[in-house]
Amino acid sequence: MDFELPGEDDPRRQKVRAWFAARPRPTGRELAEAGYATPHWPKPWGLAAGPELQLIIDEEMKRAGVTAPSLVNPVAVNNCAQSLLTQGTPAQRERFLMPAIAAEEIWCMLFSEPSGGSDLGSLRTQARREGDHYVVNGQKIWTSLAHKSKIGVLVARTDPAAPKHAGLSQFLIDMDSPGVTVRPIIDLSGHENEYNEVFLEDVVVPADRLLGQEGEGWAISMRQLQTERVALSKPGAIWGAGPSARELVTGLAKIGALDDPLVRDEAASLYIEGEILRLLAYRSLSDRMNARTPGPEGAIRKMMAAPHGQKIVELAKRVQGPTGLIEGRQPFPAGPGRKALFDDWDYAFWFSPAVTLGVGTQEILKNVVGERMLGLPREHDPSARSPWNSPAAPAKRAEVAA
Amino acid sequence: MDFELPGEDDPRRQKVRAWFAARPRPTGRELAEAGYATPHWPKPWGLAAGPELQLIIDEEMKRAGVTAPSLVNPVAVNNCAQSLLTQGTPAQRERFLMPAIAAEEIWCMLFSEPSGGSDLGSLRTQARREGDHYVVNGQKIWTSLAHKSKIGVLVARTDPAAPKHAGLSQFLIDMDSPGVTVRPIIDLSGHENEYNEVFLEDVVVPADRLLGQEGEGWAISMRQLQTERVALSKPGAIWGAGPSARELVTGLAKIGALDDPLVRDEAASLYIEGEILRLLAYRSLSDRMNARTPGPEGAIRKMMAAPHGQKIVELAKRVQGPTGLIEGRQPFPAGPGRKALFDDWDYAFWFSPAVTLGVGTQEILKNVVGERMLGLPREHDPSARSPWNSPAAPAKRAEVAA
Amino acid sequence: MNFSLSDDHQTLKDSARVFLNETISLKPLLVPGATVADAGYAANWTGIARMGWAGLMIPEEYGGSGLSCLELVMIVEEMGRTLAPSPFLGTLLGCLAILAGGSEEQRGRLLPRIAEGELTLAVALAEPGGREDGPDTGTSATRDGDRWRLTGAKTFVVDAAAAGMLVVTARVEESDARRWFLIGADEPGVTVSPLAWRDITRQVGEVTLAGARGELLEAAGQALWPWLRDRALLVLAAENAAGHRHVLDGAADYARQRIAFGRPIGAYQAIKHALADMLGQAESARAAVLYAAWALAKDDSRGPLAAAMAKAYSSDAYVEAAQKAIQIFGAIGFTWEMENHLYLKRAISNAQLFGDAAGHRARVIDLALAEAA
Amino acid sequence: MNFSLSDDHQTLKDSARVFLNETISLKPLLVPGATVADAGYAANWTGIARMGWAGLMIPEEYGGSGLSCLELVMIVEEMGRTLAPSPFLGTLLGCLAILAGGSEEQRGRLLPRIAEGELTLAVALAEPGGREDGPDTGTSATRDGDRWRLTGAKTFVVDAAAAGMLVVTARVEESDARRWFLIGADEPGVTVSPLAWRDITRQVGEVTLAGARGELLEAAGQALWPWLRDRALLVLAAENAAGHRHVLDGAADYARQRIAFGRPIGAYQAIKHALADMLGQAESARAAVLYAAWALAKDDSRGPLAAAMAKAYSSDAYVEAAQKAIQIFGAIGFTWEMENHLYLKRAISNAQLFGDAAGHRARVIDLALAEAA
Repeated sequence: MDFELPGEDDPRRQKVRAWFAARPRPTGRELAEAGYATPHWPKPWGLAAGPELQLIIDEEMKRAGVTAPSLVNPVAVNNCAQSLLTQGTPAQRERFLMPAIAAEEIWCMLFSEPSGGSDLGSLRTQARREGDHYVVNGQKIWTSLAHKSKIGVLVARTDPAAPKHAGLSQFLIDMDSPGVTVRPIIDLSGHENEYNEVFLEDVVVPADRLLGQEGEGWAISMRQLQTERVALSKPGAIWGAGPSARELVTGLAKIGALDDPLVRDEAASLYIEGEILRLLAYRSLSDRMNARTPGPEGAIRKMMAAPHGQKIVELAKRVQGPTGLIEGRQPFPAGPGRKALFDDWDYAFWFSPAVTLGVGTQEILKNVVGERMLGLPREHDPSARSPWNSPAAPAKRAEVAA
Repeated sequence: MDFELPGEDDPRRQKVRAWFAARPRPTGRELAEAGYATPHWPKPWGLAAGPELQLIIDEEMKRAGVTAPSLVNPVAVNNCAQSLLTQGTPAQRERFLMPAIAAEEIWCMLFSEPSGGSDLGSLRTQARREGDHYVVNGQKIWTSLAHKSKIGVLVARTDPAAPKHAGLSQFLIDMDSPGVTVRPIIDLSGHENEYNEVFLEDVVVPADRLLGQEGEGWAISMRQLQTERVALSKPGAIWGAGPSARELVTGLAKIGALDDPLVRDEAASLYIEGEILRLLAYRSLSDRMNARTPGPEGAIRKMMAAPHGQKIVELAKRVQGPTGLIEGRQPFPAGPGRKALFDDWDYAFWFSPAVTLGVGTQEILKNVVGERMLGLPREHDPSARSPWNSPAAPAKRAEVAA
Repeated sequence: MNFSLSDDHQTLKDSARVFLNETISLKPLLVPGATVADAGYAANWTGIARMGWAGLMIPEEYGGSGLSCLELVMIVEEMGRTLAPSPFLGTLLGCLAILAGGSEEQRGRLLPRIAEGELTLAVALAEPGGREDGPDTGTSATRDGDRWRLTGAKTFVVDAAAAGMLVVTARVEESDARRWFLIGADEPGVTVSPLAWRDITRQVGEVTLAGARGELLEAAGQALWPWLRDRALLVLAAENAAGHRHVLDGAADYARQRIAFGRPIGAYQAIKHALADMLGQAESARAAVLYAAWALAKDDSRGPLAAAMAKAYSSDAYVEAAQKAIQIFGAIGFTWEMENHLYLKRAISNAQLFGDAAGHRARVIDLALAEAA
Repeated sequence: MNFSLSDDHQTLKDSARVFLNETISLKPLLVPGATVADAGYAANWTGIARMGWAGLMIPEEYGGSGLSCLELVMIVEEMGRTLAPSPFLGTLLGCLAILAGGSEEQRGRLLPRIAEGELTLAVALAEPGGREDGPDTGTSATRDGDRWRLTGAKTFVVDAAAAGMLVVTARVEESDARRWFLIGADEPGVTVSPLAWRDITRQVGEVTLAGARGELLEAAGQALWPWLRDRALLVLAAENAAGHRHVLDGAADYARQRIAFGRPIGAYQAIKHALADMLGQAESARAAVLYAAWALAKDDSRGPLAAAMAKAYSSDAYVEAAQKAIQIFGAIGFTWEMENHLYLKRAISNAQLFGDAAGHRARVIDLALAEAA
């Protein structure tokens, strides 16, 4: 057991650092071709890198001030494109992978629907096969990046007569196809374009855009949602993209707020939680390095990280007093060189309710932890087995116990 | 709206006070015959008193240092004996009521069973009719006062072929009958006799001890459990019998613990909660006085009062530091004249887990509040409808969703 | 002894409910870039004044209704439920300051105009980075004949930009005490600018005074601040409790209808128990508010404790409830086009105005010990 | 870089698990009036010493195994899981004090006897009403030839009544500093009496010294207390995390089997989510413990921070988990005859020994800011 990260003198690190020194402003294509966009993938896209090398590349990219393709095109790089390695045809890999990991074509996930919420399997968007293409009709919501995307990863119902999870298929659609309309959603902070609604009206999708087989859509989608990048991302607000507890404590110290014993105690609790979340991330990483079955840390970490981040920004905002109600006012003097959207404490606070509202809401995550990790009986879904389109399918009406 | 309680000069109060002045040590029988044991009952047992008079009698009895029959014989006076007013035969009323409210015959409730927990309706104790009597076999648990009781209020299954709630009946049994064995349960504080197990082996119960009709046992029992006395009992630990938040704050002040801002803040939260619980009790009382349908305060108060009391004793114990681990050490210097069992902070602390374990556990209470007050869909009980003794009855096996 | 609302109170509350249901619409705020002005801030005030609520607490001799804190709460609850944008709060607090701190002449001159709805007010207490309780070190008043000249900056001033007259606290050179002044909003040297306040159902601004001419509130002593504070706490607490109940009702309604995994989400214990807890806290907050209203109405010695308890409890509970409601609605509750965020922002704003919960809890202990002694 | 346990560590842990599963039975404690002596407190120690755990941290030159805090934690976790009554903790802390604070002669004289399991120890630090961190104002040491005479009272002394030798802190008249002394338990003037400690899996007592003869721990400077404290915190935290996991496993097992309203209670979200939270906290506590063990094992500067975090977090979490487990078991979990209460009492006892969570959190901030600087 050893908690030291790969050192400055690690030869792998020195090699990566030299590459970035030689190319101070690499294009996405250059990064992808060097294998730095998806280092854990096999060649030619990656380097078949283990977790340590991934970590080194991550750190060196940050050090060089280069924005990782995983940040520019997260849906492709972190979640969906890898499905082509296993499920895709050679032609699909050829057409989509390099532009995706080079972040030349941005991807978005057309998963959630207004009626579904966390019950993704009950989705209503349909893809009807007509000869050599499918015709898609439906509505998606909560689609990040839809307004910037060239490719949409669509889950749609191809067999309405099958039970809800069995009738789904996945497609890679062109977001500039006729019939695709993207409308920004304005969130409660007043920001737009973080999320979008996407309307799909008679959208024609060539049959060769089907990923895997018809009916595999649910399984493919679940794997994509559960994929986790190996990264020692700081455990902070907004899925790790926002302020961390370390930054909270430093900030509170700067403004003298830690003299208040109540604030000090809360800040200490959050600091400890933050450090523990970091340790849990380390352990997931190690398990992978040691080729062990990953322990429960991953699901548990997600379950704990979201409320942790919410509490960080909540304390910062509360300490600010009434001044915190004024739009854009930061609780702490800004540190040097921090400019990303979620480095803004004020915005992070108002955005923070969203982090427990994602595809896996907090309740679903706790079900998963309880059921998979502790073997507790599963929640009964009365709508899981009957044909999706059966008139009696309880997916469409309330089942209220007598 | 007026939050003042009936004053010192209220003529009703003066009358009651005079009675106690004339009888400094009244017997239970004297109290009962004066109507002071159950003032809200009709004559000859009570005074048909409204809430204000009940309150006055309550206060004056305390003031006179007289232990109320409701404290000596709570099961009879607070919960069960009133059922005889509506469901009992004249002979039953004649035989049982006066000795009960005079606290000459102590009663206990033979309701809970080891296998049932909060699912009281699934109970297994059976009463088989044989000519002019029933023969009872089974086991009860968590029976307060069983070791002191003359009368046991028994819920038993008379019709095993009926659905679980429909096959139950209620009896008044003699606790000194052959076949009744009482065994004390020692709780985690090391105390015994707070609760007992009661074993019932071929206990013969005369048929005239049946209360109401066969099959009415569930309805009668539920009414008994839901009955609430009109009382402005202090909102404290252990169902109001233990220390209150006011006493906590006074105690903490005495030992200087409020100088710690963390303790001060927690104590203030508890103080506020305690005052609010008192106000909610006032409101229930008023609703009754105004003959309005009682609002949701009753169920809500129960849901909030138990954790409130646990937090009171927990803070007191925590502030004590390691000294609090020594049996019998009190966190605060004792006030004058406090001697009841639950006035002992140390004991109240170790007893406190029990207050969320009663017949209505916290989870059940929250279901009740959510379903009855907010109209949320009821929890589905797959065992509620099939005959209790059907081999497929899910009461007997786990229903695990696939 | 009677802890229930009287029929008169219930009637008053019902009439407020009917009026506000007809008058208030939050829809115009649910489009991007909306401000408080879009929600009928000015027009609502006209209606409110017509209802007589501008003069609610003003004695009849000055043209008001002479009602007490209990009646006030009946109306404020309905405003808290509907978020009713209008200069009601600023005007009420200013009116109370004049009522309790004005000379006979000042009361006679100003109160009838307030009761008419003709004069709106705002109370300017906090200085930048500070709180409403002072110490006013950044605002000075110097004598200038029979008037005063005030210089300084005030912020978090509710309804500042709509006010015809400002009630301002300042330090007078020769004394350490807080003194109270009236300043016409159109006096030279007065600058009022709105703040980009997150709670867009409220108008909040800052005030700069550069030698602005004011008059002393003649009868305002050291008792005015705690007296006014307790009433401000009551009003905010009443808004909190009612807003809390409203978000609870909305969330419960949604939970009864929204289906997930074949069942209404309200059937799941995680949601059901959360709603049960919200209901417990809503009833608790309201009980605390009614008690405080009663105690302040009869100037009972328990009033300050009751007001502090009501504000501290109701603020924490409302913020939590508004957040939880968004979680129950799910992602849709996070959008600008749903009203959920307006309630969350009101809850957070109310939690910070006139002192936060932790500060009031610290006071509760002192007041409780004094009460017990 | 490798954040997983090595095979060696896992093997050590497995052997401890097997041994303790065979050796420890809590059954004798589940009858009324039982005390720690009934659970094989003395006999368990014989077995433990035979396993070589008495000399675990003692260098090989003194007859020990010379292992580090990491290996220690492997064993302590298993003791925490089984509650293993024995004088292990007192002896370990005393041994560490001698190891770090003894002269070469003292180490050579005492450590081999400790490693053999022949000499048991207890560390007497806190005074009545006080805490382990001092200030020892009630215990004085005065020179008497080449020895010292100690007078005073100590309490919360773990394993005091079983100890052959006491390690005692005291004030020396000419100095303000904490000094450390060794006193034979059978010296005249030493009185050890057991306390009626709620955690009956642990023996805790008080010690009175009336001019008792002692020897100075020669090399014990001001660094000894924080060094020893951090290791005590680690041991308690490791017990906490493992005990937490044990009560979780027991509660989850019960929740899978116990039927209410036609379903296993673990199917209800209220229970399921509570167990999920308990698991999250158990994994968190363990992660904090392993990190602290690693940092202390290599004398890393982050050790004190890591130890404080581990103790603060694991204590709060363990108490909460033990309480929740009782709630999940329902009324049966509240009886003396179930083991639940033993874990609750251990959790509360561990939370209070060597400083409570709030105290350590206050230190965490200072240590974290120092780390960041």
